[in-house]
Order: sequence, then structure tokens, then C-alpha cells
Amino acid sequence: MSVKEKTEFQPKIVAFCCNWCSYAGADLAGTNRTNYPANVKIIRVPCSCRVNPIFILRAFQRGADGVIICGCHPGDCHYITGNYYTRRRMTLLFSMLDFLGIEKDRTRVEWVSASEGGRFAEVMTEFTNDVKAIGPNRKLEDLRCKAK
Amino acid sequence: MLTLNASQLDEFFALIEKKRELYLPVENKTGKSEYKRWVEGDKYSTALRTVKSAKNFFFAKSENLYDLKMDHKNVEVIDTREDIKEFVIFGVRGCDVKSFDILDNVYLQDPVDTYYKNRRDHGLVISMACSKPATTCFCALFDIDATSPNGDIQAWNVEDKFYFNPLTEKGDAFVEEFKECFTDEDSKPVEKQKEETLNIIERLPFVNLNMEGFGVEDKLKAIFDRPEWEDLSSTCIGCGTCTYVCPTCQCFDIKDFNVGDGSIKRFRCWDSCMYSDFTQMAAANPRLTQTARFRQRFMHKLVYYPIKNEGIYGCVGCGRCLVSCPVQMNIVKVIKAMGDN
Amino acid sequence: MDKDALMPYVGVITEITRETPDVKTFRVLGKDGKKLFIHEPGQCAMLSAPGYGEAMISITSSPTEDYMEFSIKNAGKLTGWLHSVEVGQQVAVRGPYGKSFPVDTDLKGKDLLFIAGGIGLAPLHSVINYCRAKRSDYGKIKIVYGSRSANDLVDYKELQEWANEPSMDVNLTIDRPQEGWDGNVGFVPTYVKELNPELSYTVIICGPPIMIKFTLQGLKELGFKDTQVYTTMEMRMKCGVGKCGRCNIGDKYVCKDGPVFRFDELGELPNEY
Amino acid sequence: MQSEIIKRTVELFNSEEIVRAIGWRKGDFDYDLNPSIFKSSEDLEKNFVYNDFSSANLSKFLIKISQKEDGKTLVFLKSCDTYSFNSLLQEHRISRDKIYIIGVPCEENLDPSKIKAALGEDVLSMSCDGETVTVETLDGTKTISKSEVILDRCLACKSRKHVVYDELFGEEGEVLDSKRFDQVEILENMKPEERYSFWRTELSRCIGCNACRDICPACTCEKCVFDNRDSGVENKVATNDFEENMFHIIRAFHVAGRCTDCGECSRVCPEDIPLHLLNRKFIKDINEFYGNYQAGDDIETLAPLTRFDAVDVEPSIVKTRENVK
Repeated sequence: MSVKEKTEFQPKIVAFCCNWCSYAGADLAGTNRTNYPANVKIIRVPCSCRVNPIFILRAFQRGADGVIICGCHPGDCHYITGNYYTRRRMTLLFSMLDFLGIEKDRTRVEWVSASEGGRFAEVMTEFTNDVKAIGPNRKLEDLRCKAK
Repeated sequence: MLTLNASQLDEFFALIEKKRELYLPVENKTGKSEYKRWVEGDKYSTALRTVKSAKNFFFAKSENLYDLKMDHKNVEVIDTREDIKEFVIFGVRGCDVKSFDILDNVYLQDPVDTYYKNRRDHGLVISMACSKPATTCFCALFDIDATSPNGDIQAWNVEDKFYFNPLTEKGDAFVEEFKECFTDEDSKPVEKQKEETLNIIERLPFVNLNMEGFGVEDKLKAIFDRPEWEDLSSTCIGCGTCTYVCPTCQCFDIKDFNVGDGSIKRFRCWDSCMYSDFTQMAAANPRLTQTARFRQRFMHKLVYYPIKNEGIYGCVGCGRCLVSCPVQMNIVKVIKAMGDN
Repeated sequence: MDKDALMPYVGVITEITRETPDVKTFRVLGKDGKKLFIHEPGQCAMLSAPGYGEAMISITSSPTEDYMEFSIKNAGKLTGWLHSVEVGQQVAVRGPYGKSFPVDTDLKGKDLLFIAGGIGLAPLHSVINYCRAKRSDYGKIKIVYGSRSANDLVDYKELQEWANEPSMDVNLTIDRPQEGWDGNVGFVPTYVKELNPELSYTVIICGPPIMIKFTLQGLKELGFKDTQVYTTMEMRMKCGVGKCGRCNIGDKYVCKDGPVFRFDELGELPNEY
Repeated sequence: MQSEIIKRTVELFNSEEIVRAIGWRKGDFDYDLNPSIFKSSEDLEKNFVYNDFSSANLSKFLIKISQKEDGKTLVFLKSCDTYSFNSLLQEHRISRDKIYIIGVPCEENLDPSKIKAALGEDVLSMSCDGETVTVETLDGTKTISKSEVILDRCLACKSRKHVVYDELFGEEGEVLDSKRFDQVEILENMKPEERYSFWRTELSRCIGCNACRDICPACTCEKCVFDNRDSGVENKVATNDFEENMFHIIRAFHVAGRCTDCGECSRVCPEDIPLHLLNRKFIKDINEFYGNYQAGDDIETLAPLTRFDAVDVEPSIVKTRENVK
């Protein structure tokens, strides 16, 4: 049992977090000492709509097993409308990734506000477990980045 | 002449594959043929031409040159070249075989490109004579005999028999190595097929094209300044299709790929003179317009290359650009507009 | 397997001198303290750093020195990085590439007139110092060098040294008047005309294309012939060995058949440079 | 039809209404017409061809030409090309007042490569007379039924209606009830693994020539993201699977909501990759999620990715919807 635990797959998760909500939410999770998986690497963005589809693909190229985008709840965008655009773009992008046969559970968008530290931790734990369940990213990997 | 029954072909391939890597044209999903590493069950495609040429075997479409590592102030250069296994390319048409000579003139001249040479040394070319040339073929224009192609071993496919004739030492050794596969038979059917094919070649639409005026130094500027370039290139979309399907296009780009752990893979990949960032100068890009870039490609094949290489043109008449160009512009139209046709 | 021409050596930057606000001179030696390779005046080398790409840079130092130097203007990704590094930094270097100036053949015994503008002095620097080291092989040496301002004059110290040598005639000019500058003010082409050099000179010119164009016009008016003028060209290169195709002009490759051209040779090429 | 078109265009040239025309120029064969600029009525009379192989969508060439200061340019547009034209107009890439459009009627175009695949490579000429295609080869005359050799994109024609023109030849057509999403649905109904291997097989043939991008009337950026040296995604030739996948995902994404489904990308692909399926997937999703939208239908409606609705579906719908496996 203990051997199995040691060799358990630890996914790399990239979380693009909006500066005005979920990034602060992550901070809050930290100050509240709420645990969330260490697999998550946060990249701060000024708004969830700053996330270009290329960023997501590049994250997979560089070894991410899952990519999550966190923004303000619809209607609460610091820039008024940014996350509405994110919503459309990501819906279409994720659908396209699915169309190419890439696992649906590798990508996610969540709305997490600055006050939702607990929810941030929950979302990250859940997402990490989902990605853990589907295993390492093979379909969008770049072997050059995985060697050694 | 050495022969092999078509029914024994797969056996022959299996035997080669045991000792070397074997590549040959195989029909792909779309019904066109492509070179592919042979695996049990693959059928040799007798299609006239593959979509991509065979140059990839020697001039790889992308390859790692070396790795670089930077650790603080230290830089390390890591040679990543690997030993290449002996390989065989089966079924290369005469035009593509000739294209290897054209690439040799670039890559084997001083300083020798070791990446290219390494593959050239380890590859054996079994060519295949054409029996049904297409109306878009014009290899005869460049003195290529499609019925008697070069290569280490030349081959013919007449009905259900394959005939082989080694041309080089390498070819002799190969034939010797696999001699139990062949029987010796009369070569009359080959001669007959050659005659029939030559008969077809004479009736091809481009057989009377005229290359006079190209490839000579004193006409360089005259051709360069021709006003026709503007019209010919007016709808060129600047993609790289012609370059990448062309068996003789030889330009490449060198780039760094950041692996992310402090090391860099410096690789080279095919590049196209049709792209706007191909030639650059600090002061100004000398080829700012698509017309200039279009002209560069054809001048290179028809004028510059022959000046540098004893009159050999940088085109083998394979006809791929006639089939693939998105706007149906091609070297034949250029030759017709610029030459004495 | 033999070392491939595309594979670089590792060199160490042993000295960095600031020449002007945006030009630094880098001394590069092998890890063993020796020169990486032997070059001829006017040849280039490909410098690179992991992740910053490669750039063809002319070798500034004379072959007669026991080191190799590059004067580099901060202009792009790689050169910007070079300007940020310190002594001891290693770099990848391959070369030497290209044709040199014909110092031991056509130029031997001739009077030489060097005309340079801005960073264009860098490639000529190698030739000038070579001629200086073998002074008796050449006739008179005249240098005309111009820049935007006095601060932008590359190798100012060395220019003074050259000027102090009785057998060398150094003429400096800057584009606009400047406080503390008592030399000539004006563009290089005009200054060359004013200096009215004798026709015995063989001219070696390097600088911005516009300067070359007008200087050449002026020289022609003075009676100079194309066969008397050499230049060295600049173009972005990738392989440096005449294979990758991007520096192709007419039937010449700048990296291999150049970068040094005599003007009558250039005249035979299509006007794409 | 061709002679009528020529006659009218010559009139326009003579009345100095137009100074140049962009059309299809006669090639070495019937089928290799190249898009070209005609600067005089003489040239047009001699070399203009409109036939079953005039497949090229001429609208994108107008970007470069309509920037010229002098005079009007005439362009021949088939019904599906007019959608691309409207799209360009909407994005201010061309100026309408410098262009004169002649709408030309379009029956299905023919695919020379299908004809060659069926009848051999030694084709000298091809012509279509209603239902039968007659082909002259070195071996003699052969025939084939037209239905077998129609260009793929025309098999799923979305509209025979010209949405913009100054002058129209033939009857006004209609928007068709096309089955163009059938193939997308077939893929959607596959298992993800099957879809992945389908696309790997297709995309692994990609030679990185950029023809799909360069021919696309919706790809009009002055500097493409794939041409940006510092983007980290720029590449001439894809080096591995990832780069192939990425190029095609991003290419399709960048035209999502703007693609009129003209099918030029698949038509010009030298490797016959069904690139239009990627674009159609986006169109199908957009119709499903945000209501029916046809890019180029008019020039007022905002493209779906440049607007939003407060009650839009959440991205999680990709996981939960039932009609897609």
C-alpha cells in the first residue's frame, strides 16, 4: 500500500488566476491555512480573459497535465465584461479540444471570488483529483520538454 | 537481368526490413501515396508520384543539430548526432533521384554538411522507372530519362515482375546480399516497356518547352528585370506549398527550442523563400514584396543555381508544384513566360 | 564523426570595453586562453547564446593579435543579452566565415583609404590594424570616419593612437555640431569629397547603406572606378556556409562569396541588397 | 456564360467604370486556372476563363488591390465567395466603393484531383456537359459521371444566394438546407480515442506549408501569430505532434465566428487534410450555444466571439451535454 502511494501519479496543474478575485482567493486560502494540493502552480493574470488559447496549449506542451482558469463570477468582472468573453472562448476551445479527442477533464473554468478561499481550495482539490484519475497528459505533450 | 515476381515482393521487403530500415511509397488514407516505413501488410504503391518528395530522407524536414546548456556563466555544447541505421528507399522515381544530385551539390560541397552526409552514406536508393508519366511531368526537359532512372539500383515493374539492375558498388553489394531473392531472366520486356514509355513522353504537353536563355550569367539581369514577374506573382499567397513539396528546395532555418530546464535544442527545419521573414537586413529587407520573393525562388532554380553548378537546373520536372499550388502558379508558367517559348 | 561546420566552439569573454553608449567590445578567447580559430581581416564569426539565437558578427581584431575581439552594437535579442553579461561569460562561437579583404594580394603595396560610418568601423578595424602591423607592405593610409556624435565614435582611444602615427592620416567627422568638438562637422560623403583624395587610393568602405550610396556617388565624381572600391555587406545569416539560402543575392551567397565585395562585382548582381 | 461575362466586363472597361478586373486566367490545362489580375479588356477577352474549375475564392486578393488609390476593381464572386467578401467588409479590410462585384452563378465545381484519381494522371483536358464529364487523355477520350468528381466543399454547399453584388448573372439563388454538419456529427459520435487517432492520422500529414492560413479570407492579420518570432509558437515546419496539433487548433480558433465556411482551406491543402471540419465544429458549436449565426450573411451583426450574453452557457457544458460523446 505504501509503495503504491509513493508511486502515485502527481499531476502538474497550471491555474491561471485573475488578479482581482481568485488570486486573492488563493491568498485567502493561504492565510486561513486551508490546504489545497501542492500540484497547483498559479499564474496570475490581470483578467481571466487575458488567457489566450495559446497559453493553455503551451502549458500542456511544457508538461502540465491539467489547466484551470479562474475568474470573477459572471457580472463581477473588474473590467466589467472580461469574463463573459472568457466564457465564450473557453467553451469553444474546450469543445474543440474534446473534438480532437483530448480528455475533457484536463481543462476547466471556475468562477472564484476573492472571499472564497475555502472554495478555491475545494476547486483545486477536486480538479487535481480529476486529473489524477485520468493520468498524465499524453495527447498534448511535447517529448522534447519531457526528456531527462 | 535480376527479377522478382510481384507475389514475392512482400517477402523481399520483410527480408530487407530484417537487416535495414525500409521505406517505400504506400497509399495513404486519401488515396495518394506517401513514403512510409514498411511494416507487414503495407502494399507498395505504384502511383506515379508521392505528395511529398523523397528529399526528407536526406535533408530532414526538421532535425536537432545540437544541444546547448547554460549554467550561470558556463555554456556547454552537446553533440546529439546519433549513429544512423542503414536504410533502403524503394521505388524512387527518376526525378526524385536526380534531386539528390542537386542537393548533393549544396550539402556535400565544402564545408560538408555532416548531418546530410551521414544519412546519404547510410541510405541506399532503389529507383523505379516510370511507365505511365503524367501530363504534368516534364523531367525530359532536364535530361532525365524516366525510363532508366539513376540510383544505387534501378528497377522496372513490368506487369507482375520487377527487374533490377545495380548501378553502384553499394547496389552491387546489396544485390549480392539478397541474391537468393532474385532469378535471372531476359530483359526484353524492360526494353519493350522503355520504348512504349518514351513514346508517351514524346507526346506529353510540356515536352517542347525551351530552356534557352536560362542559366547563363549574361542573361541574369535581363531575366531579373523582366516585367512579367509582377503579373505572374500578383496572386501568389506566399505560402510554402511549392517549397515543401519540391524535391530540390534546399533552404532551411536554424532556431532554438527552449526545453525549460536551462537547455536549448538548436534545430533546423525547412524554410521557404516565399515567407516574408526569410531574408532580412538591418537597414531594410531587400525582398519586401511578394513579387521579389517569388522571383527569388524561380531565379534561384532557373538562373542562379545553374550558374553555380555547371548548367544543372534546380528543377527536375516532377510536376508537384503544378498539382499542389493553391493558386495554380508554377514553374512551367514561369518558364513559358520568361524563356523563348 | 567530424565536427560539423554548424557546431560551435565555446569561447570565454575575457574583457569588455564600453566604446559608446550602445557599443561594447568583447574579447573572446577559448577556454584554454588561446584563440578559437585563425581568421583573416574582414571575416566574420557566428556568435550565439542558448536561447538567444545566433548572429553573424564581424571580427574586429586583427589576425596579428593573439586574441579575438568583436565590437557589437546593442540592437537586438542576442546583442542585447551580450551587453548585459559580465567578464567570464561563455558564449558559443563558430567561424571564421566569408571571404576576407584581399590584404595579401590586391591591396598589397597600395595606398588605402578607409571610409567608415558608425559601427561600420568594426569590420574595417581588423584590416586597419592588420595593415598597421605590416605597415611596410602598404602605401599611404587615410581614414575617414564619421558618426552621429562624438560620443558615438567607436574605438575613440585607438583612433587617437592611429592619428598619432605619422604614417596614418585620420579624419573624423560628426553629423551635427557639438560642444567640445573641434573636428569636422558634416556627413561622411560630403567630407570625403572635401578631402578630395588622390586617385591612387584603393577605397574600403563600410557603413549604413545610405552613406555607402552617397559616398560612392561622390567617389565616382572624383574619378574613382568601381574596381577600386571594396565594401563588406551585412545581411541576417543563419548557416554561414552557403547552404541555408537566405543571404542569396544573384548567384552569390553573402556569407560564403562575401561579405567582402568589390563594387564592380556587386554591380553584376541583381539590385537586392 | 463565359462569353456573356467577358462581353459585359469589356463594356465596363470601355466605359472606364473599372480599371482592372480580378478573375481566373487560362492555364496550361482546363483545370489549372490561376487567380489573376486583368489590366485591360484585351487581356481579359483573350485569357479570362469561367468554367467548372473556377474554384478559387477571389475575395481575399481584394485586400491588397483595394488599397490602391486609382479606380475601381472588378471582381467575380460566386455565391459562397460573397460571404467572404461581406466578412472582409465588416472587418474594414476592403473598401466597398472601390470594388465592383459581378456575381457569377455557380453550379458545383469539379475537383481535378478526383478526376485524375479515377481516370489516370495523363489528362489533357476536362470538360463538363451537364451530368457527364468528358476527359481527353493520352489514351483517348474517357467519361465519368459528374456526381463522382464534385469538389468536396460543393457537396455540402450552404447557399446559392449572392449576399452582395453590383450585378448578377443568372437567377438569384437560395440558401440551401445543407447537410454540412453530418461529418462533424459522425466524429462527435466516435469515442474520444477514435477521434484522437482520426485527427492524428490526418494532422500528421501536415507539411506546415501554411497554405490553409494564407488562402483563408478570414486570416487577414498584418502579422500572424505564427510569424511572430518571439511568440514561442512560430515555426516553419512542425517539429512534432504537439506543434501540428497546436497550429491547427489555433488556426481554427482564430477564425472561429468569422469563418464563412468557404472551404478554401481544405481545397488548397496539398495533403487533403479535412481542415474545414475543424472550422465547422466551431460553427456548429456556435449555432448550438449562441444561436444560429452565418458569418458574412450581413455586415451589421456582431461576430459571436465579439459579443456575449449574461446567461451564456458555462464551459462545463462541454462535459455534460448529451449529444456529443
